[in-house]
Amino acid sequence: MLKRDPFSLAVGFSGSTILLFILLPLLQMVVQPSLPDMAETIRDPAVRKAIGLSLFTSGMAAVIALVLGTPLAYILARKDFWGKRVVESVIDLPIMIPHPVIGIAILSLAGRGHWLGDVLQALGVKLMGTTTGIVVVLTFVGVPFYVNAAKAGFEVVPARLEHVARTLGASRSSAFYRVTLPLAFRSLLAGTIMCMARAISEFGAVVIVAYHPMVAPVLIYERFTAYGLKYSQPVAVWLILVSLFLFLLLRIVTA
Amino acid sequence: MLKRDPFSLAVGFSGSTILLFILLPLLQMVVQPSLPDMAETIRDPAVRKAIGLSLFTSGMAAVIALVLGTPLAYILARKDFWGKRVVESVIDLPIMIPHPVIGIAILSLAGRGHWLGDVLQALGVKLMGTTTGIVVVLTFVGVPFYVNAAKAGFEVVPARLEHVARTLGASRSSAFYRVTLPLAFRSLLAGTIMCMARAISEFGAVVIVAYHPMVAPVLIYERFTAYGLKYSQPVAVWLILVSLFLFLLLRIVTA
Amino acid sequence: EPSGDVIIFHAGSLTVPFAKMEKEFEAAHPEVDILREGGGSTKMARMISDVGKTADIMASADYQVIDKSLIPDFASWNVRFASNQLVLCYTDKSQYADEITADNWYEILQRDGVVWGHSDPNLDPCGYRSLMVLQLAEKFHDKPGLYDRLIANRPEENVRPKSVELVSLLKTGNMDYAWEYRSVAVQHDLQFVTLDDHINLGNYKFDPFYKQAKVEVSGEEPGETMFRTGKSITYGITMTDDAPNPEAATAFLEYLFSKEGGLKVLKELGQPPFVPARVPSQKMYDILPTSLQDKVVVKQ
Amino acid sequence: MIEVQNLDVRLPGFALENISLCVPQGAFGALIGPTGSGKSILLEALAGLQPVKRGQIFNHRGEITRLPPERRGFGLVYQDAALFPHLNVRENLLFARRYTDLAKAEVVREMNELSERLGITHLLQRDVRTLSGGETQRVALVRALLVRPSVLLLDEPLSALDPVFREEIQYLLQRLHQEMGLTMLMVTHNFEEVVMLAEQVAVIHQGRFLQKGAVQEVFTTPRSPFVARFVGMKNLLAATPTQDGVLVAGHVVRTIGPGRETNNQVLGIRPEDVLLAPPHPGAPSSNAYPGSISAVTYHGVHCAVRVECALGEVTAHLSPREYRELGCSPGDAVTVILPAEKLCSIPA
Amino acid sequence: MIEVQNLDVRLPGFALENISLCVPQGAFGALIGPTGSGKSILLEALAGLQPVKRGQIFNHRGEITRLPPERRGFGLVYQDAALFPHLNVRENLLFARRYTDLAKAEVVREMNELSERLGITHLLQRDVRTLSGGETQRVALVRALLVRPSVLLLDEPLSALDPVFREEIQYLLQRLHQEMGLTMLMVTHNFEEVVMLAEQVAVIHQGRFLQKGAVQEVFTTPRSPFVARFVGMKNLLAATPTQDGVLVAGHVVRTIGPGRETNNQVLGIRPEDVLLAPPHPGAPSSNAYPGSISAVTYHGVHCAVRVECALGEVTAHLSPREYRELGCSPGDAVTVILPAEKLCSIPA
Ligand SMILES: [Mg+2]
Ligand SMILES: [Mg+2]
Ligand SMILES: [Mg+2]
Repeated sequence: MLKRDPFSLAVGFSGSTILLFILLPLLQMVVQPSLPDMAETIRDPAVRKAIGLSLFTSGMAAVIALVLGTPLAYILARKDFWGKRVVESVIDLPIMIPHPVIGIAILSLAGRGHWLGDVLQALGVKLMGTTTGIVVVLTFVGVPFYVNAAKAGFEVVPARLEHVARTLGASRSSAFYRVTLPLAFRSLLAGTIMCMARAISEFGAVVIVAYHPMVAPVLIYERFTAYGLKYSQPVAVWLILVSLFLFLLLRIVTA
Repeated sequence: MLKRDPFSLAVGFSGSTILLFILLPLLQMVVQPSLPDMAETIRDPAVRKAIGLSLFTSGMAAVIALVLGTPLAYILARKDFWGKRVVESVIDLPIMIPHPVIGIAILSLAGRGHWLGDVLQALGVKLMGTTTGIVVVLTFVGVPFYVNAAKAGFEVVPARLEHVARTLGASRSSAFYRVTLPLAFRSLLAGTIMCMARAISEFGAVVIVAYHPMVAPVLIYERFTAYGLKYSQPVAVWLILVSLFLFLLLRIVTA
Repeated sequence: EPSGDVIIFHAGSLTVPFAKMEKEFEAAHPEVDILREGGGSTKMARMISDVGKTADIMASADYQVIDKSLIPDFASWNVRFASNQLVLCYTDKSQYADEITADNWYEILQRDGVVWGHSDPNLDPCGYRSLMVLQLAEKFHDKPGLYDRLIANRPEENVRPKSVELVSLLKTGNMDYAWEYRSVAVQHDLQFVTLDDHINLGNYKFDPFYKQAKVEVSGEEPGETMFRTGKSITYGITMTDDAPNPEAATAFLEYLFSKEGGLKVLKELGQPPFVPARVPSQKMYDILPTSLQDKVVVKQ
Repeated sequence: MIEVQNLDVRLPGFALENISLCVPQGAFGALIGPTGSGKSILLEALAGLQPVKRGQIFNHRGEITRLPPERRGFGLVYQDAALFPHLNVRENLLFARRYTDLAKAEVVREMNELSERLGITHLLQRDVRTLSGGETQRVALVRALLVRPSVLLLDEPLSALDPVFREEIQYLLQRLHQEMGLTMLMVTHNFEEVVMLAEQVAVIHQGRFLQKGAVQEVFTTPRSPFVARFVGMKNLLAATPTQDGVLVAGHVVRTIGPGRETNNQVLGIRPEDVLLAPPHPGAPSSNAYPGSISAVTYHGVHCAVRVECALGEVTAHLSPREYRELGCSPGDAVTVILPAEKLCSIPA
Repeated sequence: MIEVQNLDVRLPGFALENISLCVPQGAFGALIGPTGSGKSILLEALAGLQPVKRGQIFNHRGEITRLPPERRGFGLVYQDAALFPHLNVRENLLFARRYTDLAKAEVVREMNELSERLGITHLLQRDVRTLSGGETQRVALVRALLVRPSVLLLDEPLSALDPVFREEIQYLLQRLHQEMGLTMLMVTHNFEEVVMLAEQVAVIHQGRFLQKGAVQEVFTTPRSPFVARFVGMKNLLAATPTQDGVLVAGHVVRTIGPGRETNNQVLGIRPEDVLLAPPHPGAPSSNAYPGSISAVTYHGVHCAVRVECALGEVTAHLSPREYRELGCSPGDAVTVILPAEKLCSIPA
């Protein structure tokens, strides 16, 4: 069907432009470092630690989004209620908040002198410069991705299936676990991956809350600004490869 | 239907936790600056310039995403082709690439010595430290949001309507402009807003490509790290307010 | 009449005075736009030397950074224009704020739950100078092992890339104490503990004592290291050899070195300027832009 | 049994109002109404799947208005069967096992028995997405029956089926009702299904009941033109009361039973009750009108013959054989006879 | 007219193979097949909306296999009408105006004329989302007719309609065909619609034509049990050839016309062709078998009577009147007569 009419030409042009626009810089990134550079980089414990921390914290963020976001996504998919539009807009807010502002806002809540900060401190929870703080930031930036994907997934499961399950004797939760969840599973997984992917990429909010321990994007930034391209690229490539591999694995394992 | 069964409790708990988690830091942000602070801040030409630049560059990114992304989104919504899954994954890539890496990757393409960089230089296009560079970065981070929203919008328009338009005499493009576009319009608008919102929030990639001219997130970061909360918060609040207002206006004007 | 953009990289601790200078200078020269980027001095110098970013002027919190990183490949001369000293900053909210004095600060910093920090010694002179202060305190107060005990109570996450960032952490209640330059403390209305001249790195007369402090910092590339030796705090500034806008940059430096201009601003904001500014040798004096020569003297 | 008293259901943009009905133990009730009239919502409200604003619902044990769906003892079969696509046929059928106290062996025995009876034994291991329309509905029926519901709620059980399968499921429902004595309540928009299956019917339109009663009664004496049209009483003629009957287009038509006093009325007769005869040369018999055939359409199982006569256009349904025996073609003269006992006065 | 030669269409997971058909100028053709048999895809391929892999399509002017849809001159009406929801009725109707050379006044005149004729003049300013099913279909028809198509392609035009509207649109299509001489090709899964409207029919299953021919021919002499069942020939009895006819369950059944030689055959008769008579005490007439009524179902316009007789179970469709005159109830004895001229031998 792709013939040489103006419509198809427009499609071909715009499609390839966008794909090239996304792929060219990344390919350039990936191709440039030499294999010895790559090997040396991954032997650097600081790099391994940063990539590990990135995976761990964004994974935690995704798990939190999964646990907290699933019921909310379900209700947004199933019910019409007053203020639903507002709730949906609030869920999307983290996407538009400038990243440094996210870090600043979370830090200013958690400090001594603020009631919430005092409560947290009393509970022994510290956000500044801690893994906890990183997870909180990453959850903040990642949660809209999970909720939106999960909502779309639940919307595709017909409410009638749950209704029938109820008339067959299932309680509300039982119907959810035995019918809705298995059917929406792939969307929830995709949402988790998107949430984790978004979290792994975050820099501006993290660098304010926690410079140390260093997540990979902070390490990459530091290496770039302090030493230049040559020392930051291999780290970036490793992070991208490791996370792509992980996402692929997740999809395959759960397929 | 929201009764006190365990299911509803879970929903209520998770929903309010997420909403509070998103809203509390932001409210804290918005409530803290005094009105005189706010007034003084917006009189600062640097602040006005940065917010203006943020709006302009992210607006440009959204327009570019709209122009280039619409045909691609349409094809992704309408056709099944070999490699479609790959194309969709590529479109989502910018979400998972660490923000500093995006900046680094774009810079390393545009640098002297690289064939593309030389071409750009010959054309007089400079990315480092220019508005052009910022727009390129923001387009990179924003384009998945537009394409995904537009694709979802096109998917909702039944192909049958286009088919009927064709049998009524419309060419492919005519059917697109007279049937598909008006029906998908709200989704395209929502996608544009999402793309612009995402672009406005970007920091890590921009700060690498262009510290100056300063977009608002960079200014906020600079003010926070150099002067502290008191001087960064009002800027953040102004940026958020201005962009919320703009998004609202866009929706109202085009409703 | 100078015009165009002037890109200035400067130490984070110079942010407030340089912002004020930018305002005054741009008012006098409306055709010029000063574009400042502040950060740890070491890092800013490396952005020129290693990353290849361009800047017209580089102002460092340690003149040695310019000597080591930029001269001779990226710059030719280095003018010393101000000094400073290190202080321990805190706020009302800080734990034990009502107890701390110049005599017990090192005990308080060892207490459980006290959060204190400094900037990254690898990126920011204020960072390695903070560590030098701790080493000198060990010697001055004759408390062997003090340095190690203090560092043991300062987890790595309390280290930030540039010293001024710590101000926000103090003010938001996320940190109790932070090492800053005195000028920064004054500029941000912080309370601070002033230390003895033996350890505050503010008095060049104590350079022999200061010399006992040695801090290991990262070198040219990740993994390599080198040592920084204690010395009184001296700020240096230079114009890069391939500055895109030397004319306007020179005009700004003229303003900065003038008694009624930049040096006055520094003084007002709590930082002791060298009046007039100095270069260490006649040879360097000779290669200065001629318009700067009458504002600078040769002094070791 | 199921009984509903003064039920109100309010949804965004739609409301059911003042619904009362009763399907006694072992009866087959039907709700008929056009698309969007609220019949499916009513069924879901009875099953506890839509919130009730006012009114009461009872099953044979007592009031159940506030009980959750899983404790009402009603089975529900949707138009599209709503089989669980992630489970195979057998797993679909055994879905409810977890919620009963019966031993697994007992449940499996019952499943095998019912599967045999409904002819799906050979499908047990199949992926439900590979089933045909008729097979899908039979699986849904077995699944619902296995929980031994006191009432089976059927939401347009035949609408989604091709005609070939439709008849098969129709027979099946009839057998289930007659042989197992199952109480059923079906919603549909097709009056043929009601005639075939149900004993009691209610006509619903825009969330309200327009008429209810025994199927034959509603079908022969609809109380409004809307109901008349909806139950297939195609011939509706504007009429005014007169001595001996009513006046239609200036002609007296003899009727039986209480004539309506109001001027605003409609005379109705089902097309299968209209008789056609060869043109009568002599004096017309009672309620016989000369006319001419304007159109004939062959519908497979019957012929629709439109006749233009003195009263207006009248449609008669004949079997193809009857039409053949009449020996007339479009354009030919013919006599239309409206048997007085089949005529029905309807307030307009 | 429309002619198709050896058409192949290949889509992911589905293929149409070797399709040939011809609908002459002014004729009414039909494609009938179960859900998923590929009939809608074929219609779209004819309209140029699905890529053709092999074969040719012609209209009255010549080959159009590679022409874009807008240059084929075919109108298309979908099951769900596919009105443009962002345009009102009038704007929907005038959508095509931009693509004609006619003056606006001329187009509007034609629109008014056709709207009048199809009874939608009062709807012109309405939002299309407020229309009823029948109104929607009529608007879609006018919209398609206004481009003066040489052939009108109808995709299940009646399926989405409630029975009340269905008959109305059925009549309308018949009138359009007869009065305007429009060439039409309709796809449907309902054989009643085919009987009523079409002249030629093709039965499609899994992307291939099983049988095509004149409607009466396909309906009375299906060439496979699948086609037989699909066109409503419910009575299918396994048979073997013998002298004088065929042998069914040990009984000789007399047939007319060429008996099939193969042992693997099925004897078919449409239920409306089966005759029922009161039990015959004397010698049985030709093809008459004693039996007893096992079930009767009333379908509104006809009664389906199932009779258990020596040949097996046979279903007869009678009009309610005929059934009444027969005077039998379930369980009663009855004589089944299979008129030899209605019997049909089908290869199994
Ligand atoms: Mg400026
Ligand atoms: Mg319904
Ligand atoms: Mg179809």
